Amino acid sequence: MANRRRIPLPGEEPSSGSLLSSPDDSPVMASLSGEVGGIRMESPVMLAAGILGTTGASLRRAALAGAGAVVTKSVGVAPREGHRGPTVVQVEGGLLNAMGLPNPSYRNFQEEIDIGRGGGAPVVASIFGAGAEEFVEVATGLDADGFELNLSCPHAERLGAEIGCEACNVEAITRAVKEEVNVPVWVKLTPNVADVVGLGLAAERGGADGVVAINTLRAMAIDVESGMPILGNRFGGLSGPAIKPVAVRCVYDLASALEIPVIGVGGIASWEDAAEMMMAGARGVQVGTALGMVEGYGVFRSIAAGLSAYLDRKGIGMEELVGLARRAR
Amino acid sequence: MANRRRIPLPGEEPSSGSLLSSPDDSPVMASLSGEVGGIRMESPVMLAAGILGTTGASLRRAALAGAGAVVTKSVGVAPREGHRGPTVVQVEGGLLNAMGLPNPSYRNFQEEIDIGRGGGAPVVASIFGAGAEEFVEVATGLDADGFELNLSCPHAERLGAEIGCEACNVEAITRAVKEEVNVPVWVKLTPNVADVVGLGLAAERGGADGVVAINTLRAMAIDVESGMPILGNRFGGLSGPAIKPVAVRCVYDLASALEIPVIGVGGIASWEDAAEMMMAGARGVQVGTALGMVEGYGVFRSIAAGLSAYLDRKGIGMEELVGLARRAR
Amino acid sequence: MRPISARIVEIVQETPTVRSLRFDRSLGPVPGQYLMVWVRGIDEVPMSFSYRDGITVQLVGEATRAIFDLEVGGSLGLRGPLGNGFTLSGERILLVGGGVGAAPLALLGEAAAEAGIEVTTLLASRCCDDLLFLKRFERIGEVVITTDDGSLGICGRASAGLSALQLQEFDQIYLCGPEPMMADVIGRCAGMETKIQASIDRYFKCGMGICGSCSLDPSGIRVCVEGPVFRADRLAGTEFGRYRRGASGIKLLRDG
Amino acid sequence: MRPISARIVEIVQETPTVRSLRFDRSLGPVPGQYLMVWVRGIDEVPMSFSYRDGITVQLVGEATRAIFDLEVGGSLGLRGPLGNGFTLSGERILLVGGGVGAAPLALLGEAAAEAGIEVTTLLASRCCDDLLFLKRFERIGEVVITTDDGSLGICGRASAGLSALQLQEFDQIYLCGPEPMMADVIGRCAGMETKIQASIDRYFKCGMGICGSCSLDPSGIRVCVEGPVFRADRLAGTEFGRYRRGASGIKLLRDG
Repeated sequence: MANRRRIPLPGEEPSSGSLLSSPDDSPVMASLSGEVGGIRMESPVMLAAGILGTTGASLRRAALAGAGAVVTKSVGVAPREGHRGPTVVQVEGGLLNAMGLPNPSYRNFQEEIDIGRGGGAPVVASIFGAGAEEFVEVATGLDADGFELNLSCPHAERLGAEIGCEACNVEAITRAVKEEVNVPVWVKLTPNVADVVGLGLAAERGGADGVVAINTLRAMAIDVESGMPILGNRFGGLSGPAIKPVAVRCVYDLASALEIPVIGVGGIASWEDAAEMMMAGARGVQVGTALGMVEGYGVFRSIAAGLSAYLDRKGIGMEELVGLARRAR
Repeated sequence: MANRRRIPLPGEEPSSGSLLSSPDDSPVMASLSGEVGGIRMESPVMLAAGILGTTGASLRRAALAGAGAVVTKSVGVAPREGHRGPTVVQVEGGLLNAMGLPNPSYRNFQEEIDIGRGGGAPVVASIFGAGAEEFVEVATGLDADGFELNLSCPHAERLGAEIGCEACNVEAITRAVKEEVNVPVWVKLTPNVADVVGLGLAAERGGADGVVAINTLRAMAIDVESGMPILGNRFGGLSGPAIKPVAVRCVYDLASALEIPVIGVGGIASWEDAAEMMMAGARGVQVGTALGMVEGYGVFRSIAAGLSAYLDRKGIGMEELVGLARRAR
Repeated sequence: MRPISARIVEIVQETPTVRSLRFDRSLGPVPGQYLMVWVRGIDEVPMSFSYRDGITVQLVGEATRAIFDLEVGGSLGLRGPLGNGFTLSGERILLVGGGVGAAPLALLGEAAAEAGIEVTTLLASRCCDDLLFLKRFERIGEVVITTDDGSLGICGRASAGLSALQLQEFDQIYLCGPEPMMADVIGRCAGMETKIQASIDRYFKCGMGICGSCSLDPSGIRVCVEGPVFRADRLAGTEFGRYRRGASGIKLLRDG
Repeated sequence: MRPISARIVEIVQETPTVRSLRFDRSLGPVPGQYLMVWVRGIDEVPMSFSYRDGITVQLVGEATRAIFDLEVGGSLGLRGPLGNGFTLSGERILLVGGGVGAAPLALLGEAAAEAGIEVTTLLASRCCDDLLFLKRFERIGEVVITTDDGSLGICGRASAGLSALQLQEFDQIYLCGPEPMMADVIGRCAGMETKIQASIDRYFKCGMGICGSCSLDPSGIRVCVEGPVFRADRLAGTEFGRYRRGASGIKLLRDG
């Protein structure tokens, strides 16, 4: 960071009054580039797993639209078509989805990663499996800039959160993948537990380069006219603004306890959301649902621009922003 | 129920097309009265714990406004002033609060219950404690129409969810209270666990007459301008529309596994919300946040009227409504 | 939003395998927009509007089978209107519809005729029994018919019908039908791509631009929210006419 | 909504224990409405607006101590305007303010004067040093002063000042001050209750009608959302003037 200054204390005047003006000694916009979970990126605002990343073209488009890194849709050992529809339904403050991990299997996915890399941002492959062996098979079968272990999908039987809610599984799977790949490995955690920090510590013990929090909340919506659960899978995961306060809390707790970086995800749609998550301790953020609910691909640039302007206005760098709420008393 | 008919299957025409008309053989509005968790009430729409029920006057007012039963603010062994402000902050789709269990202690609360009873609806005392002994002390120190054990408050150290997330504690405390009182005992469960059904089963084994789901979700909000957590307690519980899909899911799972009745709470603000919760399996519902966000005390009558009209239009009774989503295929 | 429950007030058997359903409410679509149709307990599938208050369904699989099983008085869950529809432009337009693809064009043509636009329709199908909405198209303008088996009109594919028309006369050409047919027509209208609007079809789950299934290679255009109607020049160089993806994301050979 | 961050642009020491803070923005209150003032890291407390863009604070405890510690350029988190304010009505009005309770009345009086209403003020305090906003009140009309110690104006409580006024002449009387003072004034205006509006004070946590702390016995009226301004006849028969509750809900004897 070019110019680092003390963050104004609560009640103190920020170093510059206007949102868009910069302090005199900081004529350029604050840089957002840096390393997040072992991966160098130009912006800490990434495309979240499960959103759009089915094809190389959409990964590339997100990267060209300003995503600092792009995470693929989760890929497993065999092709899956996913659940029947409806697979997504809009609810108060967010979306409920049960896609059911549709993917073409890792055997048909390297081409998509390679196309995605054409966007100029690192491509992180989200992978899932029924156990350590499958995770390793997928990870070693793909060449990506990093892996995100989906140990948290809330709506697939015997996959995702069903294994990811046990700390011992998290640790063993993380370690197994780490031993076989030489790129950073992140672990995406489920919030549907009493102790998300325990899972984060397990990931850390397993050698993870970062944790990603949070996946969706277990949820359900019922059609009042017919009494039918709306999702084809009956149950699904809640995402969007509704879960942001839950995500901020998880990130805060994880960042307080872990040595490895935390990446925040859950309801981020604006630069204020991103700043809040980073103040809670997130080194980077991922954006998902906002791509469908607000401005589409433009969300990456608008969040980054807002963050940059904020840092300029406060005269601080990213290091000061990250974890500010844990230091503020 | 006066007239019970087969619920129309999905895709079938309901027996009457208009929301407000009744079938010919049902000239009167469907009755909503019945027994919920061992307590007879005129409407299944209750005042939730923690909202307004600090004073007898507000309990009475809720009852006069049409609440089928009123649950008091949680009462413990000693007076508590609660956390510093802000104790509540509005977030996307709901409220985040950390009141901190303010209460005048049970020794100063019998008068409030007695005044509350003047509204004509049963008064259920929500009680909390640091362990079975304190729960018993409070329960035996109060004369109420029922007790709701708060084993789920997410923002009080060593109280609420900190003991309520362990099934063995839930069972032991429930049993201890049940042995000492001769009115129905409900257990309010925390959703901040991997397995809410396990907690519900523990309450059932302990002899509970019903479970209440859900309490708030652990959450947090940070002030972007200063980096300070907004709540005086830093952390709090998320309530309101944002958590309704999570609550519906918990109620569905609990109702599928438990013999005792489930009472649904979390984000209910309209009759459709109440119907959805009852279709998931709730025998009754509680309303809280909506009292602050929408229409105030009028919410009890508007929900009951909407439910009644819906039952009339479909030509079904409450028994058919409860758990409909579990039967619908 | 959540699906809205709509009651079926009329069912019309249009062809041996195609039925129209009219609902008790209009969702106010622009012609070319679609809706997600939830057949409760079965699946949710995208369908074009063929009426402001109706859809026209071809029997192709489980969800459409379940729709065919519904009777008047039955209901469906509807989510829409979604996507971007056709843009009316010019004084003389040509509609080119193949098979059940004629459905959204009938709604478009009626809107055009109401606006005083001269409408010509090229209606293509396998045989005369499968011609969809012939009367609706005849009511609003001239109709050229092609059938693969020659049972009515010109014998051959839609392209055979193009020869019977002066394409330069049309200010705008609107396509909907099987992808090979649309690709073929676009190919034969070289140089007119900016005057052609095509409603295209891709597998998708969400209808809100997030599942990614319908992203077109190589640009990543999302059919469900940026389409389903595109000007033909935007389709040039894309996967359109060459391949598509199935539910798992695996590429499938072009259909047809 | 979340608290809005407001910067302090001016601080005025009004009396030895009272300060006004002006912010860099107006929240557009109706006189008598309040806002929740978050002193970051300390507490959140309700305050009346004394200006459209400002508050007037008496040093009473930790939160107000922290507010006093702030300087120009410092900031507070604001949530508001909240509650129901005063309703202006009639052609001649009387304001009766005691101590720091004069704050919202100054804002009200200025709005009244602007609207062409004739304003008379009865300003009460312990001693002349504690008189709040005397100049603001003098600028908009006649002012009657009472001080407990007789250091200025009539010696005695506010009620002593009432004798100097022809109460029948006023179309509306507005009260804000210590509860015993307001209860006393209301008592001395028997029969005029429907013409009196009083801004009352109760402990509450939320400001949105859910914590229940401010529910008045016996009807359960919530001061934070149904008040803080009430017509005096609505206060008749309530706990007002007799007791209040503290943070735990325990009843406290009447203050003052």
